[in-house]
Amino acid sequence: MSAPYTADEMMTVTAARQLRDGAVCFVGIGLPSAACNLARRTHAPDLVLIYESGTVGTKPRVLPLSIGDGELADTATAVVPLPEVFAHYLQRGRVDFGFLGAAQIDRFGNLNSTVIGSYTAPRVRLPGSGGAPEIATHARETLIIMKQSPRSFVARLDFMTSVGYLGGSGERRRSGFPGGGPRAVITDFGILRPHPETEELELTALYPGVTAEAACEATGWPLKRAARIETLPPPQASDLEVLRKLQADTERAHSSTLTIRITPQT
Amino acid sequence: MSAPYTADEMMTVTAARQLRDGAVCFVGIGLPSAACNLARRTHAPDLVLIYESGTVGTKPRVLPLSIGDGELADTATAVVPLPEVFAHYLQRGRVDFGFLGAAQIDRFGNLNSTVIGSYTAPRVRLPGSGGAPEIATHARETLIIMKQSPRSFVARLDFMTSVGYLGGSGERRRSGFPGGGPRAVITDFGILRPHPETEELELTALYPGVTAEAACEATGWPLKRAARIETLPPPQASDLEVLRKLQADTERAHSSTLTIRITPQT
Amino acid sequence: MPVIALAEAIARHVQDGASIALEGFTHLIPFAAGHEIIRQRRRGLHLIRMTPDLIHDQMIGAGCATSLTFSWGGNPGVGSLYRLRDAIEKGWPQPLAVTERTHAQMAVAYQAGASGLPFGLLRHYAPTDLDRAAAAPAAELRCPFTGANLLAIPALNPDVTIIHAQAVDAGGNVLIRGITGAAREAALAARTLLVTVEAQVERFGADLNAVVLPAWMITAVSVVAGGAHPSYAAGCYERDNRFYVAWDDIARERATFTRWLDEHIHGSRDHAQLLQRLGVAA
Amino acid sequence: MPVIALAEAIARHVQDGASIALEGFTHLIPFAAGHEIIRQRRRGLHLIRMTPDLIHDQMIGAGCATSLTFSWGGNPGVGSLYRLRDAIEKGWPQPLAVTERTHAQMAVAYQAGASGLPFGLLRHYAPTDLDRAAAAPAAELRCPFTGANLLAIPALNPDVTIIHAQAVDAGGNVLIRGITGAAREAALAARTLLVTVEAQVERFGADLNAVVLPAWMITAVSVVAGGAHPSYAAGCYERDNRFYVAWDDIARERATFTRWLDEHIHGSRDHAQLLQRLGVAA
Repeated sequence: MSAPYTADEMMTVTAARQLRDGAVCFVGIGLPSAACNLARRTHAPDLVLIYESGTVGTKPRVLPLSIGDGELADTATAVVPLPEVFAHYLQRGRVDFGFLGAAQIDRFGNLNSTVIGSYTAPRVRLPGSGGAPEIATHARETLIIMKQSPRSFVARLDFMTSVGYLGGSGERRRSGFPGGGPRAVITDFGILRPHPETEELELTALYPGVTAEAACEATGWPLKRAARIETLPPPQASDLEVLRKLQADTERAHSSTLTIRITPQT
Repeated sequence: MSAPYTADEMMTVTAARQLRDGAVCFVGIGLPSAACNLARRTHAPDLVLIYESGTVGTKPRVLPLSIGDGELADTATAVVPLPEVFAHYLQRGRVDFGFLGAAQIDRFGNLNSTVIGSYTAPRVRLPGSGGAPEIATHARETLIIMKQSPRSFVARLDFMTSVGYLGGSGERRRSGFPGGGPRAVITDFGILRPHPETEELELTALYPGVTAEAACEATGWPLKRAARIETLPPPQASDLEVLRKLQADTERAHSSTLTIRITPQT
Repeated sequence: MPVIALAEAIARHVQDGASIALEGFTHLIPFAAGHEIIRQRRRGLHLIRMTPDLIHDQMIGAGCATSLTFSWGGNPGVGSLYRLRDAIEKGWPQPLAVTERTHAQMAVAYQAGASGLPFGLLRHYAPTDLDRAAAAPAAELRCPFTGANLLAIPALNPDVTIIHAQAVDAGGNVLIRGITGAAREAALAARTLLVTVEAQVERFGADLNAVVLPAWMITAVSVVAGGAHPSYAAGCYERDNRFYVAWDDIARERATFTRWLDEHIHGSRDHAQLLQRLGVAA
Repeated sequence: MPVIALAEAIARHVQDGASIALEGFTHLIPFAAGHEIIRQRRRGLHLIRMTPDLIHDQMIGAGCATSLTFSWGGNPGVGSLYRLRDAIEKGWPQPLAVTERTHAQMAVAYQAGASGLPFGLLRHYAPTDLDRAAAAPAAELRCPFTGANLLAIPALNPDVTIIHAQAVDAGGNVLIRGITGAAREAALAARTLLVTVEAQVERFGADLNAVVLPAWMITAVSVVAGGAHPSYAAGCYERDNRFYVAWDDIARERATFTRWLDEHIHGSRDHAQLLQRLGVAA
C-alpha cells in the first residue's frame, strides 16, 4: 500500500509549518524554496522571500529551478545587486529565517558543504559554501533540511563550512555570532532540535509511522531523544493540493520549447 | 568703453579651453558647470560630465542651478547612488579632471572652504568641504577657478580643507596622493600654474589688457611670475555665442511658474 | 507598515534628543517632515545630513537641534545658510555642536550603517585640517595586504531616517525615481524609517531594476503631495529655485526668520496649507 | 569603445595567464565569450567567478585554466560540475589551484575592487575550516571604535571581466536589465572590460534608474544574440533548463565531454552556429 503522500512532501510540509507569517526568509533552491512557497500559499501569505540572486520579496507563481530565475525577478518587490543582499539584508540583521542544507551535519548542527575527505586531496569535491556561512552566522534562526543517514549525520565533519552551535553549551553565543543558530533540522524521519542547555541536537518529533529507533540508526552519532517525542501531523489534504498544484504548474511552465532569435553577428 | 565680453565670460571660456575632448570631468556648480558645458558644445563634444549627485555622463540642455537638477538626471547615461560616484568613479581613479573653487587658496594650491577665523570660534562659517577633499585627492588633474584678491589668495590658509601640493617640491607625491594636483588656477586675471620643481603657483598667463602687476597686487603672497607670461586669447565670437545662448536658454527654462497639485493628505 | 498622517508619524516616532537623518540630494528633500518637526517643537535633536540646506536652516533656527553631522551646509547656488551660521558663530538660538565630514566620508558611514558594519573605509594620505579638527573620531588603518593607509569612519545608524519619495503602493512598498543621493543608504541604516510620498498608487508598474524599499523595513509612510517643496520630485514637480533665492533674504536676520517661521510653519496646519500660502499649490 | 566581433575581442584582450572574471548570476552568463576563449585555446587562465557553472566546467575541462577563485561551483538544481571536480580531485586535464571564498566574501572583494579599496570587510566571529583552509590570504581586523572583530578580504581586480547584457546603444553604453548578481561590481573592478550584448539599439528608452555602464569604461562590446544561452537574458529568452540537465551526462565522463567540446565548440564557427546545432536558434 503506497502512502497518500511522499517523504519529500512530508518534509516540505513540515518545513513550511516552521515559518511564521510576516517573517523574512532567506531561501535556497530545492526543498527550502518549495517549503517557503507552500507556506506563502497556506498559513503565511505575508512571508517575505529573499533569494541570494538579489530578488527581495519575490512571489513566484511557479517554483524556480535556479536561484536566479526570471520568475523571481519579475515578481519581486525589488531586484538588488547581490552584494546588497548579503550586506543590507543578512549582515544588517534583517533576516529572520535562513534555510540551509549540506552534505554533512554534526550533533551541534555544524555543516559541511565543501569536501568529503581532506581539503587538499578531496575524495569528493562538493560545490562549496555559497552563501551558507553568512546565513548560518546572521539569520535570527536557521532551519536545516537534510535527509538522514549515517553518512550525512556524522560524528565528525570532514570540514566545517558553516557554524551551528560549534561545541555547544553556549560556545556559539560566547563567540558573538548575532544569529541564533539552527532551530530545527527537518529530516525524512522527523525533527531534531537543540537541547536548551547543551545545544546538542536531539530527536523531538517523528513523522507518523516512523520509529525513533529508525531515526537513531540513520544517525552517525548516538542520537539523544527528547523526553517527549511529538508525532507530527501528516500533511493536510489542502497542503498536498496546494503543493501538488504548485509542482504541476512548475512543470508546465518549464516544459515549453526554447527558441532564440539570432541575427547575424556584427 | 565696455569690453565686448565680461570677466566671467573670459574666465569661463579660459576654463573650458583647459578641458580635452573625451576626458572624464567631475563638475561643480557655477562657473565650472558653465565651463564644462561650453566645452562640450564647442571643442570637446565627448567630454564626460559627472556631477556628485550621481548623474554620470550627463548632457544638460540648460545649465543646472543645483548639483542635482532634474535636467542632469534626465539627460544622464546613468544615475547612480551618491556613494558610488565617490567610490566607483573618484576613488577608483576614473576621473581625469576635477573642478574646484574655494574661499582661500595658498601658494601651493591648498584650499580652504571650511572657516574664516578659527575652527572652534569661526568669524565666518563657510559651507564646508562637500566632495572637494576627495576630488583634490583623486582626480588626475584639478582645475581651480577663483577670483583673485588678497583675501582669497592668502599667504596662510585659516584652515586646509583640501590638499594642493602641501608644502610643494614633491610633498604631495611623496605622501602618496594618487591624483596629480592643481594643474591650473583660472582667475579673473589669468592663469597660475605650479612651478615644475617647487610646485609653487606662478603667474603663467594673463587676459588681454591685464597686467602682471595687477595680478600680483591681487595676491596675498609675493606671486612669482613665469619666465614667459602668455597672453591668453580673448573669447572667440563663436564661444560667446554658444555661452550666451546657453545662459539665455537656462534663464528661460528656469523662469516658468511652479505649480504643485496637492490632494488632501491621508 | 501603516500609512498614517505625517503629524502622527512625527509625534509617534521622533523623540526629543534623537539622532535624525533627513536625506535627499537636491532632489526629494523631506521638507514637509522637517516642518512638522518644527511645528511639534522637538528639542535636542542630533541632525544628520550630507547637505543640510533650507530645511536644516529652519530646524536649527527654530531651536530643534543641538548637534549636526554634515559635509556641506549651504544654500545651493545661492550662498550661506544664515541660521546654521548664526548657531555655529554666535550660538543662536543655542549652540550647535558640529561633526564635520567630507561627502565621501558621510557616504561610507551611511553605507557601513546600511551594511551592519561598524565603520566605512576610504583611502587616506596626508591629513588635512579637517581630519585634525573633526570632533568625532576617525581612525587610520593600515591595509594588512598592501600596507596602504586607510581612514575608518564610524558607521552612521540614525535613530530615525526620514526620506521623501514618489509613491507608495498598495503593499506599502516605496518607489524612488531619479537622483537618490545617499537617501537609500540612510534609509537602510536607520533604526526607524519614516517616508513621505507624493501619492499612493495600486501598483508602480516600474522597471525591474527600479529603486524600491520593501514595506517591511519601513516604520510608517505618510502621503504628502508636494512634500519635497521647495526641492523637487522627478515626474511630479520642479525645483522652486525662486524660493531658494528668496530664502537668502528671509534667513539673513533673526527677526525676519522668526516672523517667517511663525507665519508659515506654525501658522500653517499642514504642508498643503503652507503650499497654498506660498502660492504654489494648484 | 568599439563594437567588434567577439573573436576579435577575445583575441585582442584575453591573454594566456590572465585573471579573468566571467560574471553573471544564473542570469546573463557570458557563455558565448567563454566558448570563444576555448576556441582560441587560451591557457593558464586564473578564472574568477562567484558561481562557476557550465561555462567554467567547459573552460576547465578544455584546459584553459590553472586556477580558480570562487564561492560555489555546481550545476544549479542538477548537481556536480564533473570537469571542475575532475580537475580538483584528479588533476585532469591539469591541476587546478583553488581559492575558495563565501558569496559574501566574493561580493565585498569585488566591491572593494570596484571602489579603489585594497580590501572588503565583513563581520567575523569564530573561524570555520573555510577560513583555515583558504589558500588566499584574509586577515582579521579589530574595529578601532567598537572592538568588533572583522575579516578583511583582498580586493578582486580581474585583468579582464566579461559580462553579457541586453543591449548597447549608439553611444556605446550598455544596458543590463534584471538580476545583475555581482556582474556590475566585477565590471567596475576590471582592468579590461569586455561586454557581449543581445542587440545594438539606437536608444535604450530606459528608466532613469536603469543599470547602465558608460561606454568609456568599456574596452569592447560584441553583439552576440543568444550569447547567454543556456542561461537567459530577461526580456530576450528563457533559461534552457534542459541543457543544464543534459550537461550532467555530457560532462560526467572525459570522453563524452571531449567529444562534445570538439563537435560543438571547436566544431562551430561562432555562437550562432552553435545555437543552430543545439536546435534552439530560430
